[in-house]
Amino acid sequence: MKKSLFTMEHARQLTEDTYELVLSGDTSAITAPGQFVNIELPGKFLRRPISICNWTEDALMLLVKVVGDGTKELVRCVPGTELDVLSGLGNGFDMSLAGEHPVLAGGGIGIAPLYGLARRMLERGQNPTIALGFRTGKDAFYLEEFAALGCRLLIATEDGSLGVKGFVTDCIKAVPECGYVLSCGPLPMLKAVHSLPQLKDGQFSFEARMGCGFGACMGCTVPTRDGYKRVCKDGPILYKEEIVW
Amino acid sequence: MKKSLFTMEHARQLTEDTYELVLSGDTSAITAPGQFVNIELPGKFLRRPISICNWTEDALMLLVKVVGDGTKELVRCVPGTELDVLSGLGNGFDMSLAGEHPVLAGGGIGIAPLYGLARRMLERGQNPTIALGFRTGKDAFYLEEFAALGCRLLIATEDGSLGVKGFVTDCIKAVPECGYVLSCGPLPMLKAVHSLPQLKDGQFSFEARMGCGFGACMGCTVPTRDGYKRVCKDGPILYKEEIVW
Amino acid sequence: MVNLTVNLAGVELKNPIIPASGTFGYGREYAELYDLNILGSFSWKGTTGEARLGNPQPRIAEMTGGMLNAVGLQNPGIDAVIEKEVPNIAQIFQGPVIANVGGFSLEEYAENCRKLNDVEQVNILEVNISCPNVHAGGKNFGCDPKAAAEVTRAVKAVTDKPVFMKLTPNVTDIAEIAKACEDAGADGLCLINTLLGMRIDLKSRKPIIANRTGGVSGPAVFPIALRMVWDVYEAVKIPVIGCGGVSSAEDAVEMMLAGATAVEVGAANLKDPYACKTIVENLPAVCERLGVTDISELTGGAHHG
Amino acid sequence: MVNLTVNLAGVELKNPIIPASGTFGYGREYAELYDLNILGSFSWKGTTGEARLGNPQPRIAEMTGGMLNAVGLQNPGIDAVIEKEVPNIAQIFQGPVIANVGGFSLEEYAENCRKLNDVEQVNILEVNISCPNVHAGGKNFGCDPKAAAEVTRAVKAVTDKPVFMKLTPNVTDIAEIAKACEDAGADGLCLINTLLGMRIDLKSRKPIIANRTGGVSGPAVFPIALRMVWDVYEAVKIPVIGCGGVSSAEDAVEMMLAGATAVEVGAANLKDPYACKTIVENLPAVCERLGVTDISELTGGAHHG
Repeated sequence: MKKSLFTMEHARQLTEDTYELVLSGDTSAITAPGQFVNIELPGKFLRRPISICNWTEDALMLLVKVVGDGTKELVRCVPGTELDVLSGLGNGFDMSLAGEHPVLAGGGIGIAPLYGLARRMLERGQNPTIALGFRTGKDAFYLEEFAALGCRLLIATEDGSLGVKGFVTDCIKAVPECGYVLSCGPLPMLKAVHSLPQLKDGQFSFEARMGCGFGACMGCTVPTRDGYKRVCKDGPILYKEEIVW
Repeated sequence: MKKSLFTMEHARQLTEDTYELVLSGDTSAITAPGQFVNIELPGKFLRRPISICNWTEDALMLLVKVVGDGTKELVRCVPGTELDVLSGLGNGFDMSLAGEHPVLAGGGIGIAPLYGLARRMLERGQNPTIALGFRTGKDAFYLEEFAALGCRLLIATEDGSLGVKGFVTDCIKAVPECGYVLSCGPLPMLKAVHSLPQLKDGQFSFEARMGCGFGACMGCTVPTRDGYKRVCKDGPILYKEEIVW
Repeated sequence: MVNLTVNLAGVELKNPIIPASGTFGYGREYAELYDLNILGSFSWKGTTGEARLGNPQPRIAEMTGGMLNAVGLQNPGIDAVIEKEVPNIAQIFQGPVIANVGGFSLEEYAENCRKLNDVEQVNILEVNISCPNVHAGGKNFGCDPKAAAEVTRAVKAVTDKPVFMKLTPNVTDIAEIAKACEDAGADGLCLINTLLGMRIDLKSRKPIIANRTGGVSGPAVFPIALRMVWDVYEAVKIPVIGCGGVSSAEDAVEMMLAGATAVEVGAANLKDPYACKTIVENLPAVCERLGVTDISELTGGAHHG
Repeated sequence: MVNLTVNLAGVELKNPIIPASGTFGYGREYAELYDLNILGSFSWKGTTGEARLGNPQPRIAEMTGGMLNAVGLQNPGIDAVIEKEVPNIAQIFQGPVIANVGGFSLEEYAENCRKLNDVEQVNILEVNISCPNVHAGGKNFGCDPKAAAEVTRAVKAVTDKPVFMKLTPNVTDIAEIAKACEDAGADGLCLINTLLGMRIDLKSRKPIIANRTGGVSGPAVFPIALRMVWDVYEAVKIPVIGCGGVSSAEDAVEMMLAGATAVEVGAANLKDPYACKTIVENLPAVCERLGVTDISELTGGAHHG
């Protein structure tokens, strides 16, 4: 973990409530896709934990959904604004366990970490299938970016206005040969993915209301088969076998 | 009074702790020099009352002394930052009572409103003498701007490193023919100016810890010979005869 | 179309938003800014028997998320208010008015309320029992169930108007005080008043506020007020006006879900003079988003879980 | 050169800055970030007789100027702490350690303190009497002077180590509780614990925190804590550890001027993991600016006005 100042470079609106942010700063503390940053905002006491979409040596890319005042302020920050950021938080995905043909399954804003994950898997010679779920076609974002990766890309929307009508689980069923999933999204989606019969193992990224984000306050601990774990420090990635719903 | 958004155009450092800010926005509520604005800052509950140095139809100029977190944040705002401002607060100076040759006496950051006041007096055909006091030469600022007005300019510093050695009152004594003063500065200075024998009448700008800044909370009321007055609404300008020290 | 009307002990308000006493004077300053008739009601500045000049300067200090004040009940006195302010209020606000009444003895509370009983302009009496009480050794009437009940009885005996007791949060068990007021005949309650706090100037090593302590208000106290409104709602049957840190329509809804029938907005008015107007204007949209057609159904909504 | 050492009931601290219980675990997470030996002391996580899993999720809610938490004393239990954490603490911190002790009965408090009496690593016992007390019908030991005194006596009877009672602010008169603890033999006091608060989710109409209520901490409570430290300093002669919303070296100095001998820093650690380190590093400069050469002279400095 590192505490340092990042500078807002640009914010690009993707959908009605979703934005792409690029911040410049020292990303050396980030060690794996699926980790998150915790951003201090003027006027807010608790930092805002945001999953890392992608990063380079000196730039951080985030996909942010506006859910309240804090995130609204964040996406409104004008270029040049300095933000106090705790970077490299959480365990992140372990790509070495995912095999050659895993499925990356994301829903809504939960697709963010899968982008950086997919890029790094490709660099490692893995060939993931990407399954993305949205409520409607209007809520979909980052499709070109994912498509440009050249992986197999499956999309589902609840109303069928884009891709398969249904849920991301329906996309995964379409690739029955895939037994390993790395997933991020709303709890019901994670639960549905977790219960797929074809699944041998997998990694699931969880959310929680966090106090500190670095394991000190016990604010976000959840029960697992291996005892209580802190979503912020022992997670946010939990493994199939240990998860208790 | 008007509540509206102003945009930070630039901040220029004048001394170690003093800055010139230019904000763009609707200044139509400002009716007289000596009025102030009350600025909302992210993360601060109370607004920051700042005396108006000068204004045009669509721009506001402020001189700000950094005294705490709030003012530090204010002068650090990057260009383009939007600020919520209550403008045109307080009674302001009444130039019509000042005669042809008044003295404008300011100390430290208190010189700010005298600049806009002097400009408007010149427009009205009045010919003020300007007396400015600072602790040392290093603390002096806005001298070129005042000099450019073409008025008689007298300067005093406590250590004599610039202008007369002493206080602004010593400058005023140098123009015994002047019996009317418009003054803004620290309380001891106002008191010293107020007690000058040559003074027939005058207007004095007061500071106070304010709650609202528009007369509602009674947070800043002070006793005067005409009963209690609200510095924010009945002031900040009080008249020689009514002041109780 | 959302029905915003609420009922406070028989007095109907067109909406639940009420500027809190001490942040709205007698309405004059705000009437210059907007038409007060958009408000459900307003609670005028705490008024005592005699005129009071209030505390020396400074009276205000800042804090993160709020402010401290020790104005000290500066007011022109009950007679001057009835003579000079009430007629003006009649001009600027046609809705129901809440008269906040201060006092330092049972007799003063009763006398002030007796005088207001004949003022038709006044619809509800809000009795502030958070002022220093000479009788009980510096403590407040509001800190002791017996004293709170005494004031309630003394006031109820001299007025036909609904009486709301305004409670202090600086107690171990506010529900106990609330119950005592209800049992003594109070028609409703208003909570919370400010929390006791102080700040010290590092250079002078003296309290920033001349009065030493001041009342803490603003968003910082919102969750504390919300918890107390919840506890009192569980303890009494009379209506509760929720007060403390409310700054948005969402806050107002949250306060109602905790048990408030109406909501007072205090410090927010000082930060944003249009706060109450904005909250009233935003309420319908917030209700619609939550599927609420009658705002009164929100009251205590979080208790039936 | 400023002398930062302070003395807590005979225990010397190299400086007055102490991470508050519940925000610093048993030091492990922070030891990864900086050398804890810069700290005056640290107060470990509230430890009970049995291991506790704590409350269900969510345990955290936000508010302006602070946060609410209802972790629920999650801890591995006193025996596991003595066996597994104390040896690790010996590795990461060589200064005096404050052991925060929780309990649900007089017996449990006494038993926990008895076990810690033999642990040389522990220098001060900080007894948290803000936990639910089965005996007194859901109220806290800390809400009743008699109960607070009972716990103090029970603990003092089984330990030679200095005992500091940690007081709750959710009372009418905290000075009365403080005096009761002093009379019962307490060597010092620590205040304040968190203020009781709650938040409600508008959509689900349910409390955000699963436990319904949570403890309010952060800068929002600073002026309230400061006021209580002032009142307690006036009432007792034993040293007071000031706690509540301290986020900067300036806040720490202000807390000492109100009467604190040392200062605990809580929620600030969660927002900025380096908060305590930064405060310690900034203290000398702040003292020099104020012309202070011996920081202990600040304690109660605002009372001698």
